[in-house]
Amino acid sequence: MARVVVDVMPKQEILDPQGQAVASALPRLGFEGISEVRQGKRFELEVAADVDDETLSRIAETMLANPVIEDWTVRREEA
Amino acid sequence: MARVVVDVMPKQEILDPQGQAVASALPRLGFEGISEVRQGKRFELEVAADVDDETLSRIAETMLANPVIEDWTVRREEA
Amino acid sequence: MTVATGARIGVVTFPGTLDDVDAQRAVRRAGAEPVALWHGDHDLQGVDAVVVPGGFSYGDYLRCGAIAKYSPVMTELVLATGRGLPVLGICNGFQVLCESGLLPGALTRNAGLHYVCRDQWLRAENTTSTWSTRYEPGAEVLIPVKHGEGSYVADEDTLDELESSGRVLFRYVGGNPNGSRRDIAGITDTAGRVAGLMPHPEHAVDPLTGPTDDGLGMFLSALDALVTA
Amino acid sequence: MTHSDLPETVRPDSVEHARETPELAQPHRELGLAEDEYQRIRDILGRRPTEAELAMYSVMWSEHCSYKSSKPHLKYFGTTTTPEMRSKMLAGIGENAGVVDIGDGWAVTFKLESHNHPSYVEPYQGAATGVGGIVRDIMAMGARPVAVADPLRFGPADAPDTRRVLPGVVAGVGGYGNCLGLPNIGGEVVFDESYASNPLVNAMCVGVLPSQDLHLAHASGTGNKLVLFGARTGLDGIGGVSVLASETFEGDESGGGHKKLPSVQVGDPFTEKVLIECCRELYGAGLVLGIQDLGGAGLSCATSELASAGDGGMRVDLDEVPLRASGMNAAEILSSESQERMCAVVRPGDVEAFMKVCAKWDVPATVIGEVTDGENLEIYSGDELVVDVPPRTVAHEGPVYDRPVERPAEQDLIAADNPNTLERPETPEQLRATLLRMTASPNLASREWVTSQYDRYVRGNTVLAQPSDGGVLRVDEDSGRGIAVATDCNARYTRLDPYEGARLALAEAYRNVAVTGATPMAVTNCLNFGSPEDPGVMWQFQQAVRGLADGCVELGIPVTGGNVSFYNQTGAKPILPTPVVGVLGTIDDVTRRIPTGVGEEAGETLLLLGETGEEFGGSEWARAEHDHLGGKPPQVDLARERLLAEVLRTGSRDGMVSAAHDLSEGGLAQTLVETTLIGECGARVVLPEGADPFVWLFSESAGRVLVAVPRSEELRFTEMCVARELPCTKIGVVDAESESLEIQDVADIPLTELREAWEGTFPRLFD
Ligand SMILES: Nc1ncnc2c1ncn2[C@@H]1O[C@H](COP(=O)(O)OP(=O)(O)O)[C@@H](O)[C@H]1O
Ligand SMILES: [Mg+2]
Repeated sequence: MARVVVDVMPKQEILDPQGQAVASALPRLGFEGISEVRQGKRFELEVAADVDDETLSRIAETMLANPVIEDWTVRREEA
Repeated sequence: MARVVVDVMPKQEILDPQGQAVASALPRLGFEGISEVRQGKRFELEVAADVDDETLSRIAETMLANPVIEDWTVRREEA
Repeated sequence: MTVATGARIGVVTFPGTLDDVDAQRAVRRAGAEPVALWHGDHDLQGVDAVVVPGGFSYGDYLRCGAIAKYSPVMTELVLATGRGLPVLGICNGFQVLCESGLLPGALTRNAGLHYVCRDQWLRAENTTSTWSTRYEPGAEVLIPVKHGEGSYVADEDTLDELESSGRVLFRYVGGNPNGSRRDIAGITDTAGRVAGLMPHPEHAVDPLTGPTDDGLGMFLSALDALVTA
Repeated sequence: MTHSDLPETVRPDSVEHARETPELAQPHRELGLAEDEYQRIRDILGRRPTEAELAMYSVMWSEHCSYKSSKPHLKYFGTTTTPEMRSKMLAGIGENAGVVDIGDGWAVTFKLESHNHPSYVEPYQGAATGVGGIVRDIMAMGARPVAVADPLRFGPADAPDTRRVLPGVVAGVGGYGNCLGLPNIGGEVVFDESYASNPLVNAMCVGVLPSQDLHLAHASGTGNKLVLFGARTGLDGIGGVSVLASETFEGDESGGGHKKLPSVQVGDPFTEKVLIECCRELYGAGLVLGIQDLGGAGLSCATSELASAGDGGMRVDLDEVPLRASGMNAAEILSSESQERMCAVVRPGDVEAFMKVCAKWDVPATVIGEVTDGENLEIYSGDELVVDVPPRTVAHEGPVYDRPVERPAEQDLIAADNPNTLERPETPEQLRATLLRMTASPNLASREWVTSQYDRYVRGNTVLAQPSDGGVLRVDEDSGRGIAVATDCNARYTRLDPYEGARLALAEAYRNVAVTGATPMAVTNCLNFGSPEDPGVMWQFQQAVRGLADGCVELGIPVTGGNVSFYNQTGAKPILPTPVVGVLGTIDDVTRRIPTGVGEEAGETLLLLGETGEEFGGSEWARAEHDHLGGKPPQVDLARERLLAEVLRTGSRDGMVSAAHDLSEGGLAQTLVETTLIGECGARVVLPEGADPFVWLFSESAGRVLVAVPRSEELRFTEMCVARELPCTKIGVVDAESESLEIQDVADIPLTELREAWEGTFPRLFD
């Protein structure tokens, strides 16, 4: 068993209204110094030992992320 | 300037319908060996050098996560 | 009121599909026979055209339409579009068609971050596609929108290409409800047979239950195409 | 201590073990059971309860599940319902939801429920699971849910916490209801200081079924199987039961009366949507003998209620329950409030077919027990018998309290604080400014910001929804038969006089159904009050129940069900007494429904039906302009409301009325603003000779409706009113050419200015 983390973030050129909403709310709440916020998704998968990296990246690419609008990274975490 | 990442995940005992939906779709697509999926959020913040850890953790707790149902972690990334 | 034309139009149901009953009603009202298509079947039952209706397929928890694209019925649908089958994706159906690669681009969270249900003015931009011949060029129609993730995005080249080849089907007028690029409400594929749009023409087929009957034209257009084909 | 710290091999506290250790100390107080209640359980069982039994009794005997403080009062609904009122009722108080026969073989079921406290703790999930819960109640009647409505109440609109709670609640109601494919066809949004830490999130669901398909929750027939289906059971919402394992104490909405830590549940609307379709198919195939939803108190409630309402015993095997978390103990499994689950009683020969339907919809389903010829509910965990109880003692024979009732002395002071001494606007300029300020005040401003987050179109049968007084749905596409619903309550009136206030709430909901052209026929309610341990609150409750019940007798329509939510208070300060009333009506032909906005027909006359008096007690004017609450609420004449409904019905049937909108908070001024803005059409109003414009524009006298009548029908309509002795005053004309609301000698306000005032408020506050 391994823990795999897939991070999916909106591409830089894609508008991210959720991140923007957070960024513009921060100063109102008295938090200064945050110039940009982007919001994406984090997936944590419990994966059998025999699942290889290639399979994981196919899962990320075809299912967890939409390559038209999102970038992703896959990494195995230490147990 | 520093890049700060805040990961927000549903608490273990809380139902995670999103992760569940992914987990049950994977075998249908022919991906075997994934026993659990949890879906959370990932925030990337651009932060001025003088923003301290305590402030960041207050931001995470009050704005980015809902402590009633979510856990979170804050970490600074290397530039 | 309904004129039987003999045409059969399939309406797909995924788990979580909501507007399938409405799409079936619209098909019937336009004079065709609605045929229910189940997501789990590798079978289009020989229909002449297909509507992929709105809703929240599989809860839309991952990304709208992301899981539905893998259904057996979608495999068949993708193959059939290659043979020229007309397909209309409405709302969640539009999202499914984009996720499946039948239409370019993607639909993202509304700019206002809220789900929006309202009666929306649209301008008919393309009136030659299978689904839009009944509209006058530039005609303005009133049709409901109801979605949380309807902001159409694509890269600039794709947007330019859509514009220059006349593949923008409808555009929002009198206010853009979701921040969609270039006010795009719906598009078609290059052949004009596969169309997707966020507004709900099936909820504008009878002024009793919708704001107008302006949406009926889409179904009638397809019938015209089928009957003359 | 978290759950995972529990050793997995702990031997469950069995019945046998309980017999062997009669004096073992048990945390009954922490679970909210009083000393005498605990003793009563020991007497019933002839021994100490097991952990699992204690968990069951404590949740089922909580105020929320047992109605122990309200029961003696709620009986009044039953004793006042006449056989004639009952004649259309297929199921009433005591079932999951009331059911009425609307004709042509159709029955309609509807119910209101509260999810107040959870929505304060976690607005989105609290509201979402509130919708989920009421929808399952309706499914448990064998019906297809067809619509929801959401009466909501919050603290002051500009309070920071309201900015947290309201957007979350609205998103939660929408997030869940939209995903289920249920049109939202009504509700309320009300602001008042008293709801500041006690928002009220009430939700209504309406369902439709062929009358012969009615399913009541009972388990009978020895050998029949008990099937649990839907989501798996997890540790969410375990309420007070965690006290059994640790000192950590988490509570539910109204447990023992003291505020406890939250136990938040997350809703999965997709699973519920699939469950709806799955149930429809199961009912259609005749595979269900009895059914119960799992709501508050989870399996404890479902198994004991099913068994209690049946004629035998029941045996349940907890090892069969599909779990989401490992190592849950018996008490936790029994008390889990995991959402999106149902429990059905199925003939053994039908189990296979039942499972097949569930598989088609990907709904997990498991046989967890069966009906026995014994008398007790027996629950096993492994080989150990952990529950062995007479089910009625859990579900239906809980404690009942006759709480002290006392009219607070301050009621007289409030009544004496007459609003007629407040300073009034006099000049036309003052009247104009008052009208615009009131239009923009949070309690009167447009709710579009809220309602646009709700799908009102899905399923294609919505004939009227926001911003109409009542929602109207088509039930039968061939005949055009339909229903109308509305929910209402002005809690300021109820504060001034709970008896009259409840009748006013009933009158308003009744009138809001009637203005659509429908015939009101049945009532549900959600009674939101402070602590029942406060004699003054109990007095409010008793008076409100009596007012509502007596009012129903006068109107000739029955109360078919409802819900009580107590302990809505902060410290010693209760919320305004808030008995929300829902009324259901029928309409033979939905194409005859009366819209709200004027201007449908060219040249309409505006007629005001009813009488206007000088009534400002509890009015919106007194609040918005003077922050005043005192005096008497408006008088209510229910015979007049009946007459009004008859006139409207005739007007709709004979095509004499082209628009109608009732008068409520804000009075005639507000009704004129709304009807012109909704119709996008101006009007010219001339108040009767000698009328005091302030009183005519802002008084809140009950029993009034503004109708627009095509000029060609004016004579016929007014003659009908005269013949029936319904006061009818011509107050103006609709003017398609005009783009303003002109009130002669008072003000001429462009619609654009009115619209800015009316529509600007919510976006300004909540975006
Ligand atoms: N929370 C809500 N959900 C859905 N509809 C709502 C809600 N609040 C208000 N509405 C709708 O907005 C309209 C105006 O509400 P309101 O002024 O309270 O009506 P009324 O005074 O006739 O009861 C009505 O159609 C009502 O059903
Ligand atoms: Mg009203």
